[in-house]
Amino acid sequence: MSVATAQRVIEFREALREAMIEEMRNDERVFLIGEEVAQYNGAYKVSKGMLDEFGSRRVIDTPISESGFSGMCIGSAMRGLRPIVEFMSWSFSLVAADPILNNAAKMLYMSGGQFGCPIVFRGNDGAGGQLASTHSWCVESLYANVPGLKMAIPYDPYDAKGLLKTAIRDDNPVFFLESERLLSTTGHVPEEEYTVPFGQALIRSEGTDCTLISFGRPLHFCLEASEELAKEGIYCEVIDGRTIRPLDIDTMVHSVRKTNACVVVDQSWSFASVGSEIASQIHAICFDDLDNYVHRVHSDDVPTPYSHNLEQAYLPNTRKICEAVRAATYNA
Amino acid sequence: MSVATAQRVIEFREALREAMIEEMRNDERVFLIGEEVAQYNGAYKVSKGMLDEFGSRRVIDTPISESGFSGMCIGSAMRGLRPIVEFMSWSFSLVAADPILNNAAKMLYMSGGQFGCPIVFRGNDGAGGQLASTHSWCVESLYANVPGLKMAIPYDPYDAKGLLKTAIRDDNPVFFLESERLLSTTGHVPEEEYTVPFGQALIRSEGTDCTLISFGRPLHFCLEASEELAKEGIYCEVIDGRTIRPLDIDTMVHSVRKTNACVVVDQSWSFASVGSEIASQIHAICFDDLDNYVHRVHSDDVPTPYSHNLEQAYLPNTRKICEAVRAATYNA
Amino acid sequence: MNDANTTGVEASGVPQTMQKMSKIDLAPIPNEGVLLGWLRQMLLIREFEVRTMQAYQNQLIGGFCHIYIGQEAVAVGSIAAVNDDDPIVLAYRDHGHALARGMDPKYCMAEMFGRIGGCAKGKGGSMHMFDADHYLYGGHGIVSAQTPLGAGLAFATKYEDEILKGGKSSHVTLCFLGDGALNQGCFYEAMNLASLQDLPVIYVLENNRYSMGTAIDRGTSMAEELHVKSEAFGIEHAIVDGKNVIDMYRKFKSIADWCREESRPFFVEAQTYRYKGHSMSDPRKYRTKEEESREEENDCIDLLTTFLTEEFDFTKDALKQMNKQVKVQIRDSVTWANNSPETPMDEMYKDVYTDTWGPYTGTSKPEMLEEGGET
Amino acid sequence: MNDANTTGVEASGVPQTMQKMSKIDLAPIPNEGVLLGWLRQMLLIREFEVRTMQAYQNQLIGGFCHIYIGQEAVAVGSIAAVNDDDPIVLAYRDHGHALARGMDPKYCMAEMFGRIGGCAKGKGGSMHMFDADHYLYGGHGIVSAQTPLGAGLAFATKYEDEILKGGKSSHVTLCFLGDGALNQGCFYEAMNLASLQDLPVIYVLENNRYSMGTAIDRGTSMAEELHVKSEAFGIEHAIVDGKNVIDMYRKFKSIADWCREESRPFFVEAQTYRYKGHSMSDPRKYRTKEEESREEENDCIDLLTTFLTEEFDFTKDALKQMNKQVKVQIRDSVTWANNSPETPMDEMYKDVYTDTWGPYTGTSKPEMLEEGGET
Ligand SMILES: Cc1ncc(C[n+]2csc(CCOP(=O)(O)OP(=O)(O)O)c2C)c(N)n1
Ligand SMILES: Cc1ncc(C[n+]2csc(CCOP(=O)(O)OP(=O)(O)O)c2C)c(N)n1
Ligand SMILES: [Mg+2]
Ligand SMILES: [Mg+2]
Repeated sequence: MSVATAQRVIEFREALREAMIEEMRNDERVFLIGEEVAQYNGAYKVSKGMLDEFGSRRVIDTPISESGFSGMCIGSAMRGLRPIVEFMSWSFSLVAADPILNNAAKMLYMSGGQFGCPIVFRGNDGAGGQLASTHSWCVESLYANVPGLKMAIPYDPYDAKGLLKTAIRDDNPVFFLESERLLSTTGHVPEEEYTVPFGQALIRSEGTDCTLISFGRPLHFCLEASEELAKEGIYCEVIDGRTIRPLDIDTMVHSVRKTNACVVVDQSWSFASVGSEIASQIHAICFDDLDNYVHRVHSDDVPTPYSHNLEQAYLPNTRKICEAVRAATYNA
Repeated sequence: MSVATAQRVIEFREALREAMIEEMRNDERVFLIGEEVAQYNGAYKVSKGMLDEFGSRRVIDTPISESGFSGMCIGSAMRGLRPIVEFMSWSFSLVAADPILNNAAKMLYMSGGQFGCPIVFRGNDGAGGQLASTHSWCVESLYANVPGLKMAIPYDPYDAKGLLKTAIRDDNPVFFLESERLLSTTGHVPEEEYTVPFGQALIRSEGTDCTLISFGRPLHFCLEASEELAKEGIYCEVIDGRTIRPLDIDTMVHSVRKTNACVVVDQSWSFASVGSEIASQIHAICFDDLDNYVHRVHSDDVPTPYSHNLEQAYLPNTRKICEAVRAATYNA
Repeated sequence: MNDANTTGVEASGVPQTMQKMSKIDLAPIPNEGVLLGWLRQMLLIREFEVRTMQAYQNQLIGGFCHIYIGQEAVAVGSIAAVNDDDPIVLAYRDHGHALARGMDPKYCMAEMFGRIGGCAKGKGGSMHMFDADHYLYGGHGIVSAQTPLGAGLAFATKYEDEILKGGKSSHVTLCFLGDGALNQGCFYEAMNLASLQDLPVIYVLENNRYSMGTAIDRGTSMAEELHVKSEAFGIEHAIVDGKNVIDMYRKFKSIADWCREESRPFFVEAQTYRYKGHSMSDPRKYRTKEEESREEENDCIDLLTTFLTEEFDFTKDALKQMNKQVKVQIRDSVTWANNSPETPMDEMYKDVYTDTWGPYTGTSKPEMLEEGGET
Repeated sequence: MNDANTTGVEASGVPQTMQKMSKIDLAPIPNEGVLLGWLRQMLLIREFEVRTMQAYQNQLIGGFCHIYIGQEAVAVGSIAAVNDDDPIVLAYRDHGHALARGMDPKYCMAEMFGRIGGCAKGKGGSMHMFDADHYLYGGHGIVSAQTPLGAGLAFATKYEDEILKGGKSSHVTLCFLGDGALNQGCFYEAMNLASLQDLPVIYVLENNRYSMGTAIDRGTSMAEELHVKSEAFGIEHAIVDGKNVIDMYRKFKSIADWCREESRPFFVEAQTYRYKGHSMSDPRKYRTKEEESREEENDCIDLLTTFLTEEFDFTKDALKQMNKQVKVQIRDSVTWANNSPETPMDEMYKDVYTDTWGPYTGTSKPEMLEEGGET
């Protein structure tokens, strides 16, 4: 591997695209479908150029019928096709909640193991820039409650590609949540074939004083907070969970046993959330290790406001994370 | 109040019906709508006789169009009507997830306070008897994540009536979750007018050793477990949360400060659930009071199986609760 | 790169006006042997359902249970008109179709008994009959949920035939739905998709005129002219007599052939009636006894029996004989189901995922798939 | 108690075949004053949108922003045809309708600027314009979500008039939707409900032939015969020229009167075109420049100006004058919006519930409601 190759830096959206293209080249059963994915090259240009390579039978534009085309793709997956369904935004997946939760997630079980559902649902999750309440859903806490599905949230281009390849190869339904805010970020992605396995969290920065757990976009603020806190002498271990189902609680526990403090940062609303789940599990497993309770940072418990300053205050941000870490390490 | 009146015992379904009838008599803006609620008297006979009293303009049968009639009723609530929407089962509300979560819960906020949504969505929640995976949804953990809605789960006829009256009078959307398994249970319901306020948990049985928190049907097993454990010298304080949004965490905390142990029993799946939320909050507030971590009892993390023995093993039951309490009080 | 001038190039070429089948030629009436086979199937389904009701009363079956008696000709006539490997997907009133498709009744019964011998190992129950060997993609409990799935099965066969095998689309999918399912939005989305994508799927509307207690005209606008529902998407429509298995088959056969050939969807309204309640606990107050007897007098089994008697030398005795065989078969199925062990506890954690993580322990095949239909 | 013999008695009595409006009489052309008012409204909307685009480029507006230029006659002509207190509900391309309905542009602009002076106090943004004083029940961001809401508003006015006031239904609701919204299932559910319940709602399809980059025939079957979509539910249909505000009004007026009188739904296809991209970041590669110029040559404002010039003594100068006034008004709106304070932090926790629990601190009224349109 040449140095040049090793250093190849691409955008997050390109990494997603590469994953799809490679898997579609490898396996003709894989196809991409969704609103504006073909001729328009994707609302966020993730699928740019794919129509040209694969043609309109494998890169398919749909009408605005999320329930219909999700259900259609689930039917096709029951026969062994491997659809990648793009939701222009996960905010629009609510109209498809029944097929994705009742059919995709439960087909294997209900059929006694006869019909699986090798399907990937992917698209933009979470607040963009001032998209307001109906368009800013963070669906992780809503959907992670449901067994039978897997869920991945990549943070950087490397993981975006590696996790998406794993998702496409998985024989189970995978909910793949991408932040529109990350699509233009860049990072190292080797040209060589690789995948990133599900269920393995990644320590993005080591530390001794507080375990800081997050997924996807808020990791950016965690890393920022971690640098700021280091100046105060508080060293955070920042863990990127990478997949929510399965959840790599072991890596998290291992870290908490070392730091004795923990903060979970989860962009979704707090109530009955991924954050509350992780906090509850950490409390259970690390009951004797914790010097303080697990602190949580979420979006505020209100519908997403439009106005810029309210939206910024609403979301998890560096300030809130720093405060939570200071509080969580206060007794230590 | 005569003794006879004070002792009046009626079925849970009658209590629900009384609440609706009384509120419909009081306020002409209130109407009942749903599949089979009128001519058929309700799939579970909750609305029996109501068509006769109120006529087909206020007790309205709908086609099987949950998304359509939910949205329609939300529109009517924006103008100040006060619909009671019966979902034959909350399992069928998934097809209406968008209107109930994006419109009902957020209309007030998005409109800057101009249009509220005084609407009650009610119906059977949770496993019935062997209804299998698509028909056994416990939606509390799925939907409680969303701000803007309220959520109530009655356990006995008294609360069924009192909470439903409060729900109908509330100016906000209320998700009202009834267990089909409780509909035929009976209990004391006074003939006199009363309501049960939201946000006030009820201590259903006092105890000193462990706080046992639940909602709705699993309370039955909690009370059973509590009796069994008393024989072993473990005295549980059984708390009926009654409403999930708002959640009366104070009453729970107060009890945990006394018992120093806590078990949460939540019929929904464990991951990112109401149970994990309560556990996380109790850990945070009672960090120094707890002798052990908060234990949780849920349905197993699998789609609901059909077969009787699997279904019984899948649901929270007395055995599982006893084990959890023993574990939670082990160190004490 | 696609540029401004390619607008519309990728469109599927769906005509903006309706693509019509010139005329529905009636397929020839099959020979006596085939007709006798159908009679046997209808008797089998009816007997199966009678025993299902008994077992339900005896609490051997739980949950919701929807009886197909009265509608047998619809499943038998339509399924006979397609190939054995054409996919089928159903609503929750699904026992009849499963048997018509060839599922051994013992697996169907054992499923309802919640036993490991059931077609879904006791995990699905009455509303969710699946059979991979027979290309049966399930009963589905959520009203109309199967209609997009049906489009998807047709999408898949077409994709398999055309893209993976590089040949011509050669299958047609049957997707059954009730009249109540006409009111769910996803059905309209599915029809639009099927039309745009030229999917060979036949939506078989089993119009038994009631969804639970709701007479069709109370829940469905244009109830007497249902062709408008499919015309809204440029999809062809036909009405068939769902009581008359021969009529069902003859029309259905040429419709199925057309769909297969043209790779286009179709909407067939089979007019029928369910004799029993919606599910086991329905007092049927929403219709009159007179209506019920009128409908029962025009019974699909009687109709075929009469035809066989008149056209061939089918005797009362032969019918008796057949009925007896069927009764034995179903009785044996009940016994077999009853002897099948309860679904063991470790099955709880199987089939959640195809692989293993967390508490799950992998999957195991349903008995019927392993045995391939042997007793 | 309802018994077996009452079957169907409670049905709404909806005809099983379509209830037809005998013929659409054209309402008379209003006088010059009214026409001048429309011209002013259309100019106002266009100027507003031009300044909206500028403000967006200058990052004073965030989020998605959908420009209405080209379609002005649809909002102006249809809204003019109903009463001021007839409810209106919209999709997300909603600035034009809000202004046509009478919202002061400053509140609309301030909303997009995310200021406390916005019609929703800066909480809703471009896609969510609400105005209780003007019976405007919101722009809605989820495609087609407004269509059941529209049925609900009509349900409510009918219920208010008939049940609460014991009188005759006297309102009609306008529910606007785009051609892309035709493909969402909930629209079909809404039409079925509106037909069954005899709801006086007009679904105004703004057929601008594209949903984002998708030409209508690529996403919607029967794109050239959209009447079939409403016929599927026994709902009457009309096509109007959405470029011609006078035509819009004249047909719309008699349709609205019929709906109000008969308490029935209607489906009106207004044929129009959006000149700009779908939202602010759309390069419009999916259509040709030729198509765009052809459409822009047939402009709604030009059409009305020509008519006024030919029929009345409307001069170039008068137009200039009007344009000037409009520009001043919009400039003032922008200034006003810019001077309106950012939405204060405590508003974050208001309007979540009407009452107070948890962290919420109640609600406050939008400025525009308190001031009632004064500057
Ligand atoms: C989305 C949804 N809503 C409601 C139900 C409850 N339900 C089950 S069957 C049924 C009636 C369906 O009638 P139809 O489609 O005519 O089928 P049939 O029972 O006549 O075979 C209803 C309302 C459901 N299963 N799913
Ligand atoms: C359910 C849903 N899916 C997708 C989107 C994204 N989206 C917003 S507008 C739009 C196109 C709608 O086109 P049309 O209805 O024709 O309205 P127009 O933009 O032409 O006014 C799409 C796909 C959405 N908002 N909601
Ligand atoms: Mg039916
Ligand atoms: Mg459009």
